[in-house]
Amino acid sequence: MSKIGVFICHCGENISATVDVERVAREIGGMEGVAHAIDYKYMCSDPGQTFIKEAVKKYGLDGVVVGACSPRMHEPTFRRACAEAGLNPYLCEMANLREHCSWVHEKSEETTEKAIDLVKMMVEKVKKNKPLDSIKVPVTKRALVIGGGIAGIQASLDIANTGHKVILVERDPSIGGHMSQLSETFPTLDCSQCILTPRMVEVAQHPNIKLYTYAELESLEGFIGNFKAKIRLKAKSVNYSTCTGCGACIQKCPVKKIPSEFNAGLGTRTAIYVPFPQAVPNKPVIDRVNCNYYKRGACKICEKTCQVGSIEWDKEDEIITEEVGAVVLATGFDVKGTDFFPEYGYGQYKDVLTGLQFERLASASGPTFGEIRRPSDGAIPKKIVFIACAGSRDPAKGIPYCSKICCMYTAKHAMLYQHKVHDGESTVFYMDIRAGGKNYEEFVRRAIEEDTVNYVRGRVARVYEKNGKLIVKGVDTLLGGEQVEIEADMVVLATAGVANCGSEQLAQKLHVSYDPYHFFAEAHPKLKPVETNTAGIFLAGACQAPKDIPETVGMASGAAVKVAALFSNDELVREPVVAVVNRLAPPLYSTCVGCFMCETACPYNAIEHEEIKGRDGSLIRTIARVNQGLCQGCGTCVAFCRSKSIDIQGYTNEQVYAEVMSLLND
Amino acid sequence: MSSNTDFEPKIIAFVCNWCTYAGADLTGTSRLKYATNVKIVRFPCTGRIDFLLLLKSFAQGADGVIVSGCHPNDCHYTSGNFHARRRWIAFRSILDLMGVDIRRIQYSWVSAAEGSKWADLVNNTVADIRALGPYAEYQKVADYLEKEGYNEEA
Amino acid sequence: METKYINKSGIEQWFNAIVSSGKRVFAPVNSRGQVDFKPVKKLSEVADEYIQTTQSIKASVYPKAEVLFSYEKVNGKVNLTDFDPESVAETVLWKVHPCDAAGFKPLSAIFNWDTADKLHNAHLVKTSVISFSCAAADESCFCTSVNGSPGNTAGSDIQLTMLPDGGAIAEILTFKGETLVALMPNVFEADKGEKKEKYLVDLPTRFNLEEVNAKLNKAFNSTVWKEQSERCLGCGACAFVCPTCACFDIQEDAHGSKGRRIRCWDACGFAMFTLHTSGHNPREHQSQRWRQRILHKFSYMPERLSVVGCTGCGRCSRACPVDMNILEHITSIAKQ
Amino acid sequence: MKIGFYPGCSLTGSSREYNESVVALAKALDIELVEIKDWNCCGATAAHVMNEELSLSLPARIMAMAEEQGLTEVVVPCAACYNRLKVTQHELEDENKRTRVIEILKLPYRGDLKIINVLQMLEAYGAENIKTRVTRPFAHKVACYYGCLLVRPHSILKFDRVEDPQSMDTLIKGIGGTTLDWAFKTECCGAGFSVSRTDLVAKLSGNILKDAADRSAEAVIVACPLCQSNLDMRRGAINKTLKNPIDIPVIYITQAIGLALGIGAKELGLKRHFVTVEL
Amino acid sequence: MKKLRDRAAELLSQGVVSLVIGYEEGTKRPRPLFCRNSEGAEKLIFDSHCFHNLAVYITKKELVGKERFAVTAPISTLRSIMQLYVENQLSEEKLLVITVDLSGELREFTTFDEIAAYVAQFELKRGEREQEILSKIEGMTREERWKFWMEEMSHCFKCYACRSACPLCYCSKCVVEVNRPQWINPWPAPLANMEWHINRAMHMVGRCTACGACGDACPVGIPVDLITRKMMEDLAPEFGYVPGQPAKQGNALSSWKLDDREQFIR
Repeated sequence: MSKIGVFICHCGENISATVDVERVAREIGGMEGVAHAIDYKYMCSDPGQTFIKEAVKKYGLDGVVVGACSPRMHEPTFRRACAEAGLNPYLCEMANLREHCSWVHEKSEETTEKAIDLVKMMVEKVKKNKPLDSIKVPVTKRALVIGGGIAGIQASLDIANTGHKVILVERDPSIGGHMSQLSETFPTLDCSQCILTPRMVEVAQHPNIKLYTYAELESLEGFIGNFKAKIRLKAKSVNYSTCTGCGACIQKCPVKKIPSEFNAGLGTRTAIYVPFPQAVPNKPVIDRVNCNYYKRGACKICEKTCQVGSIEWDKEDEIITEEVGAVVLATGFDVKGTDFFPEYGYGQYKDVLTGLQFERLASASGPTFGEIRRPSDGAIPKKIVFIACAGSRDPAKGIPYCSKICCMYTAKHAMLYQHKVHDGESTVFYMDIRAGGKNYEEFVRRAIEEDTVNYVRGRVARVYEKNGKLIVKGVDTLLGGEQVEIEADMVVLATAGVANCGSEQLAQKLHVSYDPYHFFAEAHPKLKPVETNTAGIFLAGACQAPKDIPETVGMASGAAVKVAALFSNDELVREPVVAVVNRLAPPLYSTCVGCFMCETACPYNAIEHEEIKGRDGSLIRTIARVNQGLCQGCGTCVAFCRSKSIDIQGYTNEQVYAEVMSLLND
Repeated sequence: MSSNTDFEPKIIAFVCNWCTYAGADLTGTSRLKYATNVKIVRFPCTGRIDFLLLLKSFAQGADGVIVSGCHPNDCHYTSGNFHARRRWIAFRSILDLMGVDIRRIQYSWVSAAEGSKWADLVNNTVADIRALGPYAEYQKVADYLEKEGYNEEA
Repeated sequence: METKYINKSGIEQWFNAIVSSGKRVFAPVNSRGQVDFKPVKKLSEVADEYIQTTQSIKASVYPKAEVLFSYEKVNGKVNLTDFDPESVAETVLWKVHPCDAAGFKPLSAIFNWDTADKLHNAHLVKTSVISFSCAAADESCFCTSVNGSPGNTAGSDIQLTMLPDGGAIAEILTFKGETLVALMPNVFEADKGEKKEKYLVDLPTRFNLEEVNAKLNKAFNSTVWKEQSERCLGCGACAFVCPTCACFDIQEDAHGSKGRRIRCWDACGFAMFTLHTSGHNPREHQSQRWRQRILHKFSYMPERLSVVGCTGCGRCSRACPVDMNILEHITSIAKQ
Repeated sequence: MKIGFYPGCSLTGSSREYNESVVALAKALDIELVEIKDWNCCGATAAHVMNEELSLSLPARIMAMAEEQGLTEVVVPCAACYNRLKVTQHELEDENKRTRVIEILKLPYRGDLKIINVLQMLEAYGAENIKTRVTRPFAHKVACYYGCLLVRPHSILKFDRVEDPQSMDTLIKGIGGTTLDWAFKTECCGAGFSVSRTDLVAKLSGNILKDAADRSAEAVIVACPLCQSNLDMRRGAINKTLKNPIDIPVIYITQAIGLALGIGAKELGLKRHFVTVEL
Repeated sequence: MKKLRDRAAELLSQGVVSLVIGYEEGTKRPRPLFCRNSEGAEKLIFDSHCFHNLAVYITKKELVGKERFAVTAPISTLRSIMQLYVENQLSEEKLLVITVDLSGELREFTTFDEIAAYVAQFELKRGEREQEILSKIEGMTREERWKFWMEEMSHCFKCYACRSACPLCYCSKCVVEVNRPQWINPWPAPLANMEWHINRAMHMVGRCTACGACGDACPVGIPVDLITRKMMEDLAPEFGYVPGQPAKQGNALSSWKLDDREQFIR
């Protein structure tokens, strides 16, 4: 006979106002197997918990039911209290009398009766509960950082500096990300590369960081503390161990007209290339799509040029496996191209640029060496129009959110333009100016007041080309909705920041959730901004939502601390809510017949094959076994198993069956 | 069928912990009201919900059943709800073939943010089942042993 | 024991009188492509032209699941409700084959071998059997080999032997039989002296029971069991259609604080039948379970209960999905 | 090739030349136009701002008639009519609205009629024939003007690129013409304000014509009677708003192609224009 | 027939296999035969009346032993063999599958891929009986279906011949024998019988090959095979599976598509 203790909480008046808590305690007290039932004002308070602890000892309880708020709220509290009293914490369950009863029903007989039913249900469940032990899993103290932009660089350095190993994977041939493309940064106007490149070099030289550039994550298996990452090292076609990075091959490469990704399409590069002069590693890769040899089977000029024979034509993609304990996602963002905007010419006007392209024009390392010149004819634009919110905050375009950084960089662009073209005239069309941040508002004011940038509050309806000019037709909503038409030489669109291409697929590989715009979803918008719903995977930077550099760096350091905290333990303690395949005495061994359909249903690859062998070592049967480390406790296999050979601890067949029956048996 | 106005249907809800249970918590926190007829049984995931439990519920006197979990793509375990959805498609098809009244099983997706959807779901399901009346056809045979033999005349 | 004659219309009038007496009447009915005992109200419902019903009268007399007692716990006190023999309805079985009626003896022997089985006996007491002697048989029938015959009256209260004129020779065998006759005594005329044997099917003996018995006494470790049972699927079809199989299981049907204990049919051919909690199964293989079935019927029962556990009805052979023909198997043992 | 034909009011009134050229061109291209019997006004630009039920019932009746007459595809040359029919079809996907309209019409309405404009008809059934039958290549530099109703709302019409449509340009290139990349392809001409606010129309249409003229177009090509009449009939008022008067003609795409196929100017209704056509 | 007997005798005498599971003449129709020597092989037959699904025996370890064995298999048996294979119940090394093709030639399969390719030529069609009963059921209202099946279920005495005859019911402990909790009442009663058959159909989703063995085995004539058959017909196209051509990765219930039907989900 069970000895269950039942504790009904008034929750101040939150429960007792609509539920007759005393009656609940009284009726439950008369139930089979209930040894003790009381009600109290605040069960979660210290005295409340003391009641439970004392009752456990006094009555020798073998199960506890607390009828109070949602278990999602206080289950850990009461389980801890039970554990302190020497009762296995998993013999404690909660009946949700507040969120699921008192708060959603009026005071009535039915409400009290429902409360009784809910408690009864948990009493019947607890009767079937078994003591469980937490699962301890070892932690691999090595982190995987995906993405080598400023977020990934910062996270890698911070983790590496705590003494843990980091594997940094970057898709492009060099780390640096978008920050390396920027000219100067707001609100200080210091040179982006000047502050970034030392960090890049530090990454390359850090003894704790293993850098894989031109590499992508192929798959991630496992669970917090014990991930197995398969990484595809794309064939660089250049042997980095012998290449000196002299650059001779690049100069000789005959394919020179490939639009440069680094210059956002404004400049060109060769087929064997280093994306930019300060690249880390500063060694070239061959772009096989554009290379003459790979396209047509002949050329090999680079090979002839190379003094050290580093060109590897037959090199294939290589897949390596790294074991890691935590993952930081820092894959950044992308910006919409001008072709996304039919009203601004579907990208057909060469002098309509994105903000990122303007960054390259303004950058000393850019295609015009920092001079603002029109891509169409190289002329210096005398009239320039900046259009903020190009795509952002526009539900019709499917991007209802604010891209956050555009107000600031548009002000910076206008400022840089005014600094470089003294007789130039710049106009910014904007919806609102969002300049929240240290020294941000002051920066915008400076652009308006000191650099005489003309800010027009209104949207631009059309941009079209006429007589070599770009006619910008907009409206000034501050001056009574008057139409404004500007004959500009250049138009810069602050296009929306969007999720990086492939982020959805990456999220699926990692089992992390993502929002409707394919940005990775944080576990909690306020309290867990750097965690994902998948334990052990953290977020840094703009892959979660568009954000500026200081915010990105802050988030990256945050993620790094989370990783470091995880790595401060040798073992992780996990809830024992995992599936188990039954084991019986010979000759049955288990009721599992080894059809392994559970294996195909398991989202975590947690089902393993276990060979049952006789004393002579001969194979008797192969049956399923659940890897408790990998199992996340969803129970899909349980519902799937035809012979009911798998069960899930904490939600066993017996437990849920007892719950359902208790609700229906009069 | 007896007058349905005083008929209080017994309804069991099988919900997942991460979305619908949390959504029902939100209904509570938002103080939205709904009928007392529905009682929630918590599961880790809709993928865990055994079809036999639905059958047993009817056999034990439930007039209706709600099964609810995370919206597609929202599953805490990434695909439990997709497995569940398939299972429900198959289960409905078989029940319908056997002549079981599938209108009495209401499937739904209720996310952790849809507190009001949960209240609506409960109220609508209670109204629907009330309109259908008690599931006497099923409950009648639930108690039968061979003695009351179905093949014998009443 | 009295022999009478009853003519065609007399049979119908008597039948109607039995029905209107309020007793439940079960008779073979042809439905769903099968002939089986069912409650009937009219003679026209009764099937003609068949050799054997799928199930034996066991299915009509003894429930497949029956409540031994039920209980309810109220305020810490348990209220028990025992089986009530009076709850069993008076039943008349019409057109029972002699091989079916003969099954009552072995069944009673099993159920009453140490203590009297209240439930079994209650059903038996409330049941009256009107058997019809057999004018036809098929290749599965072998009653004559197991101490029976197409005109065997064992277990019957009345036996009718149908005559070409549509009337019948009526042998009134027991007091219960007389009670039935008394429902409409005037249709029973004096015996016309017709010899019943003339109208019985001629069914030669297929094996010698003594011989089989002697062989079986030494056959426990024979390889024959394995050879014969290889194709056996281990289902319970043979046991459930058999008029003498008596295996049962006790089950608890508990719901919260109330419940009932139920006795339900089981079959020794099931793998789980003898499975111990420990995992050990004394009859682990199908061959052992097959051996048990044969030895129980043809060796253990004659030895311990002095009755053969088989009436030769041949139902198991007909019901078996894989043609486990009992006659064939017994004959082959006899020939060994 | 047989196809249903809904001319609408404009084509029988102010834009008879459009009707004439459509009919002449269809004949030349072996397309048989089957006019919907007993058709009615589509409600044009006025009805839908006044009365929703009326604005849906009028086009629905036209389509119901066509369905009844066994037509599966109907060409609607007037851009306003085309727009109204397509929008109605879309609106009536709503069960309640459909039930209500059927109740009003007392006619069955399925809603599966395929509604196409002239450009779509020429693309689908004329493109090959045009290519082989050009006798007088249309060697002119022209501005293709689509206006609003032909391409908007894109979500319903799903016709061409919304801000930079191309279908008319392709057709013109097919008969040897050169088309301008210009800015006013889909700007509003002022539409129905032609009567009530001629000043507004003059300004809006003036902007359009000016850009075409500035880019030295020899003609403006249209596929909408409303656009045509505003740009052509209101030329006087337009020219008053401009420094330099513009005299480039405004012709229908059907007329342009007709010319290229060697159909006579009279047959194409080219004599009916206010601005003389000399192409 | 002669070829089959000779080949079986050859396989047995040469020790290629230790057992040939086939058919012999039975009381009224052919029945399963287990030949362990060349004399036994003389009894082998193989024709269109051989309908038992012998795949049911090949998962019984006590029967087939540890040596290699052969089984003669009509199409329905071949389909079951394929399903058993993806459920990890068979190994290619142990099993030799023999069939007689349409031209009367003997065919032997040593790999499952060969079987799949062979089976692919045959379409699964409703027979006359199936068509008759199913079209009757398809024409019923929901209430009528319930009544129809309840009547049928009232005849079921839970002999589990359906389970025993099914090659895919190879669990060592069936769910009906699980008693913690007792999911399905073990006694035969209309609802407990109904629960068993619904459960059986659910367990067959994505697996049933519509061989009809269960229905054929039922001693009381319940068309239990039509429950699983109709289930299979309704769901196979939707879930994209073909009986006898099982997917190697997961069956219909252990896999899913993003756009699976969900109109019924509120």
